[in-house]
Amino acid sequence: MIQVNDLNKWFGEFHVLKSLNLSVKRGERIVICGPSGSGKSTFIRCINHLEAHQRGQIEVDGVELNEDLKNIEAIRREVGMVFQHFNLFPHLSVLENCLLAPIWVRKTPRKEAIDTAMHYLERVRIPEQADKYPGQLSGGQQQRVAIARALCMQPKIMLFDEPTSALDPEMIKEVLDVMIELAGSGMTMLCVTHEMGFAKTVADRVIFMDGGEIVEEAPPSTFFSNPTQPRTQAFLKQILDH
Amino acid sequence: MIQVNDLNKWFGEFHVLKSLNLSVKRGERIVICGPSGSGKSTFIRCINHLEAHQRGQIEVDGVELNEDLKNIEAIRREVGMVFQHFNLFPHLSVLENCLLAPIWVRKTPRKEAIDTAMHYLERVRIPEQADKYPGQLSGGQQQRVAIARALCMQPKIMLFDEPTSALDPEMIKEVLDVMIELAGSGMTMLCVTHEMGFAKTVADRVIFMDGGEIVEEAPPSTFFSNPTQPRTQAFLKQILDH
Amino acid sequence: MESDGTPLRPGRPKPWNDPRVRAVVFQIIAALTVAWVGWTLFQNTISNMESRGISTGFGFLNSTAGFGIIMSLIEYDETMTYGRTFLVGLANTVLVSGLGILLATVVGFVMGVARLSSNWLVRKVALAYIEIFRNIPLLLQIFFWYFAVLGTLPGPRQAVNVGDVAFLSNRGIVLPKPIFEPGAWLIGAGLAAGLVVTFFMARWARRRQAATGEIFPVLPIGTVLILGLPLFGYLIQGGPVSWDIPALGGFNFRGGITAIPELGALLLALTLYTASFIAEIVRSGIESVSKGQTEAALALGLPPRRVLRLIIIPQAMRVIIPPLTSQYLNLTKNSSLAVAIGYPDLVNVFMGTTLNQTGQAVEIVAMTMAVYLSISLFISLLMNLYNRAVALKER
Amino acid sequence: ATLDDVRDAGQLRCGVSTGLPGFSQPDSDGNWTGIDVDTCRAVAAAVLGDAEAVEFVPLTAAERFTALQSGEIDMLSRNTTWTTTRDASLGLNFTGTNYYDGQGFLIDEGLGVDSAEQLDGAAVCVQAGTTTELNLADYFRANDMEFEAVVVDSSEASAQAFDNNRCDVLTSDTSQLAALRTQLSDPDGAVILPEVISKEPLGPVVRQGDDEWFNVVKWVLFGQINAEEYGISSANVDEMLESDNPNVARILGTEGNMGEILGLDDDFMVDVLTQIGNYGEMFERNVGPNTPIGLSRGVNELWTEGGILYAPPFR
Amino acid sequence: MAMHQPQPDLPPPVAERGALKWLRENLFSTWYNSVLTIVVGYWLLSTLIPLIDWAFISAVFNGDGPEACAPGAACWVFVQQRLGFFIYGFYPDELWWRPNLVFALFALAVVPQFLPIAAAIRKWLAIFGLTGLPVAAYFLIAGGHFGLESVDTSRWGGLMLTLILAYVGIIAALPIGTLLALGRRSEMPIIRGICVVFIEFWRAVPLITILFMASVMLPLFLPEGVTFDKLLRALVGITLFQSAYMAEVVRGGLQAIPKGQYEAAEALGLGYWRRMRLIILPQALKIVIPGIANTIISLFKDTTLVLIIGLFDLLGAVKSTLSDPAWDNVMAEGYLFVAFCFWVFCFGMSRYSHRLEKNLDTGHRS
Ligand SMILES: Nc1ncnc2c1ncn2[C@@H]1O[C@H](COP(=O)(O)OP(=O)(O)OP(=O)(O)O)[C@@H](O)[C@H]1O
Ligand SMILES: Nc1ncnc2c1ncn2[C@@H]1O[C@H](COP(=O)(O)OP(=O)(O)OP(=O)(O)O)[C@@H](O)[C@H]1O
Ligand SMILES: [Mg+2]
Ligand SMILES: [Mg+2]
Repeated sequence: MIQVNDLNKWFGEFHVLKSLNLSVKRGERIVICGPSGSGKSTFIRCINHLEAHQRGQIEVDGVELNEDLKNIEAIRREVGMVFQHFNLFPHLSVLENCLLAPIWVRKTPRKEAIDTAMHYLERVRIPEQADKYPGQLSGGQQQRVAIARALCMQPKIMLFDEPTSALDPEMIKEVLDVMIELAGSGMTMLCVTHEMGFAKTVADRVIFMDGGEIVEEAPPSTFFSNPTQPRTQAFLKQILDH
Repeated sequence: MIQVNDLNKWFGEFHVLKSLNLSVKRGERIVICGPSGSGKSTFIRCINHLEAHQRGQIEVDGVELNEDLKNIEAIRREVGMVFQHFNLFPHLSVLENCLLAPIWVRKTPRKEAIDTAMHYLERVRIPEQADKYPGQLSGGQQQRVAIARALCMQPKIMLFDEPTSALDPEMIKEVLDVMIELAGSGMTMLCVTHEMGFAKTVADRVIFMDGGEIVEEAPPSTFFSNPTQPRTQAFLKQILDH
Repeated sequence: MESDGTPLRPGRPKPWNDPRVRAVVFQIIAALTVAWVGWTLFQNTISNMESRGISTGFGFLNSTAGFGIIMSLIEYDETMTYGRTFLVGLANTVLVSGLGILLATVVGFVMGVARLSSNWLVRKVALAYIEIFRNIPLLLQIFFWYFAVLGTLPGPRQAVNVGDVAFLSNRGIVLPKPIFEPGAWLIGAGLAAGLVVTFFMARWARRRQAATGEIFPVLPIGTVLILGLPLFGYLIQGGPVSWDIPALGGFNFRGGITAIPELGALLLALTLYTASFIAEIVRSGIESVSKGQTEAALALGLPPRRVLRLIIIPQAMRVIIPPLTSQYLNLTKNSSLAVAIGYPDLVNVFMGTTLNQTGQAVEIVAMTMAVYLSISLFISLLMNLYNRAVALKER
Repeated sequence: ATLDDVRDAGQLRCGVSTGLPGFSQPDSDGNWTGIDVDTCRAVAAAVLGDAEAVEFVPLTAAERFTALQSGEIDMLSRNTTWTTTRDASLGLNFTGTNYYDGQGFLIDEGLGVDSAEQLDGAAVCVQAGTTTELNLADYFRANDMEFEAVVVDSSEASAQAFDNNRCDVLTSDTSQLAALRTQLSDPDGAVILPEVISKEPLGPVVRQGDDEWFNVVKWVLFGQINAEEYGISSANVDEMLESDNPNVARILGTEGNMGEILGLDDDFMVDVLTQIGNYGEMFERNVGPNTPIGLSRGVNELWTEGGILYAPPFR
Repeated sequence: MAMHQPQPDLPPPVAERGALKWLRENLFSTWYNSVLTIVVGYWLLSTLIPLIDWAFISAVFNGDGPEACAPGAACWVFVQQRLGFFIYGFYPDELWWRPNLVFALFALAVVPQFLPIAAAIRKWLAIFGLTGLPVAAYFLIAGGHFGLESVDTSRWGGLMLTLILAYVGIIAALPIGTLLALGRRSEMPIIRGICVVFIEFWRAVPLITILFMASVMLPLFLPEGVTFDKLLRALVGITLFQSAYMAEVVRGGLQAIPKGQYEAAEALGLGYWRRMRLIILPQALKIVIPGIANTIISLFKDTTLVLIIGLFDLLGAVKSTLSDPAWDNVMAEGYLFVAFCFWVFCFGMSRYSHRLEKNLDTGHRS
């Protein structure tokens, strides 16, 4: 589904991503963790080309990601993304937020789009908020709307960039529940998160990044119980203590 | 040092402070707590006449507080105040913030004022930030500057209005440390705070306000272990659970 | 991966889908279009001017103008050149804009502060003033002051007489003109001395405050010095100034200095109009300083007037200055409405009469626009410098 | 070429004054009247056969040459004085004179001034961008007098300023002074001083470099003057068409090809004369003694009658 | 310790209540406030009373001509007698129904915006006002089609012309300004450069020099024979001038939109123009409503400058009748009438913008 070869990226002089290699199969669920500034966000933002990479190849669902606008558009249609700060459109109602992309990008008839949207809003358990505006919702609700919005495009892959880190503790759970359910339904997922409970429950693989490199890559069972790299051990110690 | 008799205040039709009586001796440290809206802030703001009262008497250091500008100025010179939101002057450097009042109010020579200011900046442990601007400091650092600024006037009494409630948890400690040290040096202090640890450590008396009244007044040992009033009990239960 | 040393590069997209190629092509098209439009306009103008026999070039600036101008800050009579009329117009524009900026600032600040007054009546009067004056076109206000108000003033023979030395009539305000006689240098010297002494006194006061903490009342003493020393010089020399007192002679007042009514009307309108905007800017600037700042300053024991000077004003100024500058720019541009009532500003004298006498429209309009462009660029430059100087230091 | 442009547009764009009674003045319905306006209409009648096919473009004195130079208007008929500079360096051509004028002064009777030589120190209202402005400066300098020029941008405004007593004297061409006097709140309280300080031949103007159009405008006016000389008027054109007088026949196009060589129809003067009339009619109708302006013909009389109107012959 | 009894709420002391308190706090709080109140109050009364008397009480509102007026009182008869000219300029009397119809359509589009009517209806009316109305108005007022007699633009005038200039200017300046603002924030340096130069040029020069160029010099710059209507040129001048101001206002709004909004839209697969149209501009424009309103108001006021190039807008129409010797000294009345018209429109617009700002506020915290 996703094929990353020798991915390199620089911000000016600063080498953020150093020769990353990763291959994700359909339906796989990957959790990426690592200290702040290690390039996790940059990495997954490369996958739907919110950041351009300078060397290496990314192939998503068989399409190579380069500067070609056609390819970028094709890939973005298949890849949904959820941000740390929700980034809902405050001037549109919850429902309109969910309709926007299906109508304008997929050119779905409005009626049909509404049905899909309501379906996903139900799935994230807030169908009753459809006519409210994002500003009127709590953080957890907003993030669930953001997930529904991404799902409405019926993407093959979902990217999550620390979806719970801007939330209050009570709200984290409601969002994680939705994500776990989603994982259960067989969606291919790439998820940057520090919620180790979530990683343990749903991840097929956990990737640990530091200094722009993939330091360790393992199934959660081995990753948590038996990390091989000292950097991973240090990180896990710190994070599990907290 | 402070003598409050039958203090009453209204905001329009709303009776905020109802017949408060309080007497504070030199060197005493009082902590005021109570639910939101109970009039704590209003009360201590009355003491340096940031709010005018309509009935009753306040005497600070032997001077009666009324509409007389001379008295007000005299009292404000002796009473330092630290606000929840720091209220540093953003257009002046940290040092200038500390020099302002000594130079313009106390008419201290500049050199001398600088010495005092550096002394107190050292005491709040940020002498190295003297030439930075408030906007360049973290919240905790800003609050410590605010304390130093008030101390530079060498006041006889310090008022604190929830000095830590706008701070991140890591920063609360650094500010409380400074306050505890200050309490140790024998300063008369009136402190609105919900930091019960602080109250237990330094307070001579804890005052509990609700609905504009002083409901309970006791040394911390009795206050926390043995509150007499049901309202106090309810409040303590809630706050200590958290 | 099969790494044979050559780094993997993202594949090259098809050129028509490559955003970089698109951007370059798009920009080239845009640049060419603009260049083409510019070139065509230029060509058209040249060929039109040629085919219509219009002479070109700036040689006309050296020809004799031959017409009179009612008001001139620099020496001018009709035997001088068109180049001179340009300068006369420019000076008049600068005069009316400068005075306008000064007055509008004063009125605007007063009204802006009045908007925040604790006095209900004052607040409402200021509000009414602002809402009325900024919602009526400036041109209309100019006409109103010129025709409906100043137009009703009496003629010179019935002029309003202020102590036989100053007169107000529909020919303007006539004031006595000082004529300096030999001893008058002492007055100037007194003024200079007053300024210098005040300057050094301010420095001394600052140093003394730093050393001893004593605050010295520089402002009142400085004012006394600056006004008093020249007066002293005047008295010592036994009044070495004689006044050219205007007197009614023939048609009009002779002697004295005249401020023509066109200037008055323009100035009134520009001031009141711009001040209504400045008042709002000042109000929002002051309101932008949070209440906590005042409270903190009061709690430190600073008296209210010092709070204003040391805390509120410096912070409000950062918010006020940028929009204030654009009001200054607007005022300067609006002074060109002078043409509607015949005040001899740049547009009136140069783009009006001079253009008409010489017919060199393109050159003259270009010169006029260049003047306004440079004023605007100059002011923007100053503003950027100021902004950089006062920008809040943030993390 | 302008002639073709006008024909294509079906309309003549003619620059006139923003408002000067007797010369060009709109009434409250926007209908224009005046001798300058009729001059435009005559050209329209000659070229397009319809005296009403004119778009009047009101211009201030300061705008007029720029508007003509730029091609904004096809011809300018706006009490414009014929001078060397204008003819030579502004790129314009004067096609003739439709009113011989001279600059004078209008003053409040109450001031008791009876000669322009007593005007030392006066505030003088004058229109911007006119020869008047220049003559004024010359005259005062020549007589070693001082003055204050209150420059306004239109003749109405100058009358208004004078009426409001913004100035002591109003200077302009005497014909204009007569016209403007009618606009004052107290017309009888103002007198025109006897001095005429300049020659002001006023006439229509076209751009340089288009000789065909220059000729058309020139010969329409000459045609009107000739018509008056030979007694052809709007009342008797039809009879005159039968006339044996070769001069009359050439003017009316029944003989010769005067129209054709000008690029017009041969009978172009018939259109002009039926719709506008000859010069005398134009004068009487707009500024003559029976109008509120009340000017006598004076020098604007035909040369045969002691005036200086002398049009070259149609031949 | 005894059980604490909550104390009852007491009413505030007398000095804290009622009119007395209001007076004391608002007018006589300190000695200098009292002096100020008295001085300003006296000044107000002494100017307002004669003014009101002049303008309303002894003023003459109805009559047939100048004779009806009384000295020392406003002569509104003048306005009443010339109202037709002030509103329609030289537009032929028998065709006044055409502009009237346009005014009615305009009212239909605008007035409901202030009324509590279903939002959907308001929206459609607003859309009609921005698209259908100008087209309909053009065909109605200019004529020349559908059997309507054509009326040349030189005969348009008065309030009608003012409104046409302002309305068309507003409708055109907003999109042009928005494009310029987008251009100025573009990543393409040449596009950005062009927009910057364009914006700064128009902002730096006085409008009347632009109008002068547009009205008498334009043919110099164009190929021979190409001309436009004078009104159209004035309109283009005003529009471009205000577009530059509009561009700066909109740019402020664009800068205020957080980067996350751009990214979220991009991640959903929306292209540049859709991103701008659907996500960024609706938010940016909403933020800068006050700035847009100010620009629109100043555009409206600036339409008076066409007087200088010889168009008879409302001010021009009134000013030209003031020189009529039949009416003695009605200057103040004439100008006050114009001032009142402009004031009503400008003040109305600024109120409306406040309202709009509130209505559009969807209470977003983010
Ligand atoms: N647009 C940018 N320009 C320059 N440097 C950038 C940019 N975006 C990110 N960086 C830098 O790249 C590095 C990696 O950033 P990234 O956001 O990917 O880290 P992260 O692992 O997601 O960290 P966090 O857990 O804090 O989100 C950081 O050092 C950051 O400062
Ligand atoms: N300026 C004011 N005008 C009117 N009412 C006010 C004003 N300031 C405070 N109040 C009201 O007075 C009551 C007491 O306010 P105060 O700020 O003293 O409470 P507090 O105990 O400090 O609460 P918190 O813990 O939230 O700071 C509140 O109900 C508040 O709404
Ligand atoms: Mg990140
Ligand atoms: Mg509080």
